[in-house]
Amino acid sequence: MKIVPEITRKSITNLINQQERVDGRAMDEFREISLESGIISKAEGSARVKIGNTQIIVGAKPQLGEPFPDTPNLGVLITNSELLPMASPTFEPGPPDERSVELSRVVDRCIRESQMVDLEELCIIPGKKVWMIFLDLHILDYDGNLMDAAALATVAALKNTQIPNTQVEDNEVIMDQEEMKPLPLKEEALMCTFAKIGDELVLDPSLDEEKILSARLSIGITSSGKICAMQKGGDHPLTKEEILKAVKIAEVKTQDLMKHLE
Amino acid sequence: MKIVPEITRKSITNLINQQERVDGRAMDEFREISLESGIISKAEGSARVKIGNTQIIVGAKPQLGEPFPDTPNLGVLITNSELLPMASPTFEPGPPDERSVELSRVVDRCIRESQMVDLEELCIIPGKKVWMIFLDLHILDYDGNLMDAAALATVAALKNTQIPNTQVEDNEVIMDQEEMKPLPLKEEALMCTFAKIGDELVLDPSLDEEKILSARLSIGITSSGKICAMQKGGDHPLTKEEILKAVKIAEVKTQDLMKHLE
Amino acid sequence: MKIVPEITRKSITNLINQQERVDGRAMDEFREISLESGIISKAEGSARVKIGNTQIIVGAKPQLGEPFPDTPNLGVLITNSELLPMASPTFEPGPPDERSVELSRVVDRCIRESQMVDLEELCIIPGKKVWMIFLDLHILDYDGNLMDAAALATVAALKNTQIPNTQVEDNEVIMDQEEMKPLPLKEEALMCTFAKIGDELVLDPSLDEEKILSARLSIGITSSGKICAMQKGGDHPLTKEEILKAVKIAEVKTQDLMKHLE
Amino acid sequence: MIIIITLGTNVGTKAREDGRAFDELRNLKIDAGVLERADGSAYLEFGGNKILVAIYGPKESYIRRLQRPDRAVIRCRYNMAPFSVDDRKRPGPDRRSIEISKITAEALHSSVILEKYPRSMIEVFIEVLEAEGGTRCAGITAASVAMADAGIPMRDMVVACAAGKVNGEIVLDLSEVEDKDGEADVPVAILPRTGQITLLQSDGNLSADEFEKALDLAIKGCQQISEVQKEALKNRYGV
Amino acid sequence: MIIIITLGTNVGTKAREDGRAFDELRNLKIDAGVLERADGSAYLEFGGNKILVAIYGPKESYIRRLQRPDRAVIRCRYNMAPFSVDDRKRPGPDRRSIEISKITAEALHSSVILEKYPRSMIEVFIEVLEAEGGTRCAGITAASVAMADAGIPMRDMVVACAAGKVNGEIVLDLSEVEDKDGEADVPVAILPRTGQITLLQSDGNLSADEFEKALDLAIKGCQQISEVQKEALKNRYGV
Amino acid sequence: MIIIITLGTNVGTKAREDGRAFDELRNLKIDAGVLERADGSAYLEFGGNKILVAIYGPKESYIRRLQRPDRAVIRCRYNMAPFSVDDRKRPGPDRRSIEISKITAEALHSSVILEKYPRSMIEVFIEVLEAEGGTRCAGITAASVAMADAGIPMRDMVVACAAGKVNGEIVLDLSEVEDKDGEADVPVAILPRTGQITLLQSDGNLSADEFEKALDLAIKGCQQISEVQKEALKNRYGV
Repeated sequence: MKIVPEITRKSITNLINQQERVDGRAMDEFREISLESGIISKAEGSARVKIGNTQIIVGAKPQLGEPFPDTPNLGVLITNSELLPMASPTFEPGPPDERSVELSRVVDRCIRESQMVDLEELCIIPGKKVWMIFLDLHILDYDGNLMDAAALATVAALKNTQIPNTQVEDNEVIMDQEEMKPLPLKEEALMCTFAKIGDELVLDPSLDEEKILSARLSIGITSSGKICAMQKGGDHPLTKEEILKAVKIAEVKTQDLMKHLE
Repeated sequence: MKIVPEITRKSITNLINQQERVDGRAMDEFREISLESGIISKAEGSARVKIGNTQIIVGAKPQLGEPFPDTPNLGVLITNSELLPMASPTFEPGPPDERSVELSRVVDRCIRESQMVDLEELCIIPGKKVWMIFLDLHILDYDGNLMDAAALATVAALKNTQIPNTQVEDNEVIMDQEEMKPLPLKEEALMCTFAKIGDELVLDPSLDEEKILSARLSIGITSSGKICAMQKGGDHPLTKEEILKAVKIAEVKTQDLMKHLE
Repeated sequence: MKIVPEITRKSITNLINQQERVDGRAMDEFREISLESGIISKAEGSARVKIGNTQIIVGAKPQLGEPFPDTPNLGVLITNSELLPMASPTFEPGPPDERSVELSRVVDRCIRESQMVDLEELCIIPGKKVWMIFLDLHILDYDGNLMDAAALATVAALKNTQIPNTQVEDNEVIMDQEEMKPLPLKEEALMCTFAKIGDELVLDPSLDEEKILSARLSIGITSSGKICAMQKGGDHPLTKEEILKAVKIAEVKTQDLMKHLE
Repeated sequence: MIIIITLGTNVGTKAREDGRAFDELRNLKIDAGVLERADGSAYLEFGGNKILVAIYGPKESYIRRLQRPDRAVIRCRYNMAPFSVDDRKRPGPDRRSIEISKITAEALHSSVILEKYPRSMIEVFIEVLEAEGGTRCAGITAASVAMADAGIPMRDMVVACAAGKVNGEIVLDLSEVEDKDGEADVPVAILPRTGQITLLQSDGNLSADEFEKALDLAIKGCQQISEVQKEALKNRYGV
Repeated sequence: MIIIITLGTNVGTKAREDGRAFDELRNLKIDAGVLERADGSAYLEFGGNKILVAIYGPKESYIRRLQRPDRAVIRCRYNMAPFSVDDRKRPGPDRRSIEISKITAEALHSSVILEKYPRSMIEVFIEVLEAEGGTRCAGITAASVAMADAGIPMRDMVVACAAGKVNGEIVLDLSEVEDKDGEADVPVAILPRTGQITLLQSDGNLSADEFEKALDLAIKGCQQISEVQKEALKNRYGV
Repeated sequence: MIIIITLGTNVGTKAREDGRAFDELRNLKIDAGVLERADGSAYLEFGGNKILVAIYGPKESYIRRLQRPDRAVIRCRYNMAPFSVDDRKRPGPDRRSIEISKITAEALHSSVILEKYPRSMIEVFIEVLEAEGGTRCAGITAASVAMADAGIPMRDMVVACAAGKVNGEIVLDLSEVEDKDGEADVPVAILPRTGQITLLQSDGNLSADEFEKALDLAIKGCQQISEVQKEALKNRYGV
């Protein structure tokens, strides 16, 4: 468990209560962000995102499969994340722990609820064959705020994804690996995460800030400004006012973030 | 492991050697039994049984599936039990341990060998499609004698189970969820469990009695009086005479127990 | 972890540096080897091998299955080993550990690369139905050099394996359990394992020798003299000269070993 | 399926599938102290949901790396019975239950005076016996009652309820059908004394205004449910 | 399949598939001390069954929660080799082997003088190399011999044998075919000196009289097998 | 698929699929110190392979049974990203990665001055981000650079490279296609200062002469790669 020396906790908190951060950022400022798409040739879609020293690669791989029985006309998105032990001394090998599960489920909801991917277009034979898009979030270096980095990398990987053309003849799917087409996408959505420290909310918490936060709030917003996902974390409460304030900031900051996708 | 203070062990044992029990019951007397059927609307069959403070819910869910290769004309019963950590400080989350496995296997044998469920009637297309009945034994509160409570709750849930009508057209199964029919049942069978403590056998051991028993004997008997299952447990032996005596008592007590099913 | 008293280590090493071994063997001498084939009636192929006190049973079981997508015309070999806890106080129950995985994978490569089993002959309907041969290496007693014992037992079991005759009618496979035929085999291959102790290489290390070896080299050689598998183990290096010397000895010793298969 | 159109109290709202008003909760019943072995327990029925919660602890933490020198930790296991849903659920944790367990423990955290029990652990076992939409909120509500039943000192009793958007309307306490067919679901847990929020999720598409409306409605729902929690403890302990 | 009808010794009984009399055991062979590394071991062939047992211990218990302050505990692992049955068995424990491991440890318990080794553990590894009906009993019989071979002090040597009902007759020591097609199977283990019963199961339909008959027959079978156990130790140790 | 026949430098050899000479390595690039949290790290691109390695340690060994009283132990986890290969790989270890992890730890062992850190542990995490033949050798090569980047005292920097037989020729550094269609693959790791061999496998059919030729070629390849390793550290530390 994350134990932080009391003195560190106090000095970070005091600064923040004076509207200052250890690394000099404004309360609502992201660290430096870099994004590269198409970095893995064998993945039909991929992207690497760095926010500060946090580093994530997302790979997207389409695979033919069966639809879920209750949605026979929709393709399938499967989001999985690996908090690699290389990324942090606190990450351990093995099946995804609750942090990893929460990360991938929240990113999945953000993508899914924004209806970014046109799942109907991924249906090949209703009830029988659809495209399943596997999104693998590979966390390489953990220096705080995985959520926003993961959402950004996932959306970038989806925008970069090509799927083979398919034709159906006699109920058999013929897949043409030579003729690839982009994944059918509609809206975009990204996430902004806030940490409550002292009496303030700070955007894009660094690792040191995450260690001492009392509450966390991640907000997913679409390119058309809708709230498509939200997740509070942390052991302590937030007030309604704090939440509404965070939504306001996120509305602005998401549009900034989206520029990285262009 | 169950450690009981020596003084408790002695006082319970001494009482029993004088044909008395801590809670005032006779040697061959069950605690108070309650049974409610149909308590879970989403389960096609269900029942809750309390024997003393021991509490179990069994849910039955039919599902279409394939028969086993060596019994192509028979439906399938699958019995699973969960010793929920809520039921006792000694139960731990995770895959079923040996106690849980023994419980579900013995109850399964009792049901199966009594031929209570007409498995032939559960065959829809021989070798291809049969009904699989999943019996889930959910142990909620553990105060001794899970075996008899589990058998009673399982039989009650089976008696309460409805399965959809099916028709076969062109080798396709058409299932009519609106028209339900009761599970085809034949005999009934229940279990009586004895604990050897001191020199005596007591029926329906409470938790305190279970903790100090030297041997345990569970006997399954059908409505027509046949012995359909038996399982000795515990680290110490029984004599042949004790076993035959237990069978005699069980023959009578099972018929009493069956009244709860009416 | 294997901790050996320093005095044992020294005495074994000193002897070996004088070209002597504790049990009197020459540097390049196997312990006594015994081999029995067909010892398990229910297995379509089986063999028990003892090298010294090391004892292994291998069972071969054919099963109809699907080919791998990239080799639609080839049958499938699956090699699995169980370092049974009965065989050594250092073996634990549970999924195969790295020693077990290495053992089965190296033996598998030796068999596979020697092209001993004619996998094309195991194809029944290309892309749909092939024979899968399950090779289960059951380690019963571990007294050093599992690799060579496992390879010998596996090859003996394969030579002993019968598969049912199959016919294909209307795309259905008809299997005739009454008419069995031997597995189609081509070359044979066996393994010789060397341990580096002190400045020397010794063949067929005993358990005591294995515990103090600095490096291990296993070499698989076919009946026509080709090197078909090699695996270095151990924490310390070998020189090129040592490796080439081991190859030379293995070429001779493998031909000796093959006599046990006759 | 027949849609029952009830008029009655639905003044000023579109009809909901089960005839409730937009701000109406489903029937709710809570019993405290229903299990023998557990240190505390509660049983809750909420619409078609049936939920049982047991508390064990505070007790020595058997997982050393979870121990905290200055307080107790809360461990939660949310679990659905295989028979609790239409299609049998395979036993054991899945990704959904792992996430709900995590956020439930976080939602309860600030209500319990954990500092009283350094190095110890409080275990919360939530069993969904039957599920009909809103089980995570119902689990949290029941867990607080079970926690009180266990005699664990608390600052307040966390209570949870969802609001959401169905057929374009912001409504309280979504049923299973509404959750499935609706546009958004916003589960909320609060500390009723201060109104602070200890659990918040949002799933679906909402404008900022709609979100605020849903949040307000959920908080109102929480306050109503809070009364039923207190009633349950009164019934049990006559306090 | 051809049914072999042997007349010979089958006086007064219906013919059994393999020509045995109703009270006749299959061929039995036991060897003690067959493994190098184990502290004790035994190999048993019983009809078509081939079973190997190894004992490790008494040794320090590495599983602390299993330690008992006043005695040793017995841990048993019954395992079937993948090639021991007609259709390959997947490696690793299944529900059947978990149950058999439990009741085997219980069956052996009272024969061993466990009080001599507080806080320690005796491990029993039973490997079924080939199975042809009655492996759990055969495993217990072999385990006792292995336990003696390990030099562990014992009050008696547990011995096991099944009886059952086949074609309406109570018969001893069911073969695989008889177990499958028969009406009931009653595995029994006894302490031969006292006749006390340490393992008892019954699977199938029996009247109380039939059950008693089967129990008596199984006990007789056990006593015969007990002699072979002693012989095995005599062969090994010349006692 | 189009086979590109390049003539250029292929003097005296049959053409390889990618136009390389028989003794020619693929393009290689190594960067040291690429991760923030790890104690040491390296990123390597080798042909189409992309590999990231992180080192944690030396630190206290949390797995007691792996502790050695007189030295540190090396634990290695070789892992392929699900998206690193054509058909998505399921996350988690498989038999291949377990074997490679074992021999990688053994290959690195003798290069590190482990005696300096009794009872401690050095963890090596190798992530294959993209695989195109030869990942185990590339992983070892990168791991040595990461180990140096972590400041762990070393006797030498282990370096690895494969040779093999393709279309009847002994060639250096097989690509994915060559590995798949070729006759044999011989991965080798050496301590470049002494030429001693710390990893050796052979997979396929080779005569003794061919094997020796392949071994010599692989060692030459290792020596070339060793220079790139040193370069990477020089670029990072200016040494």
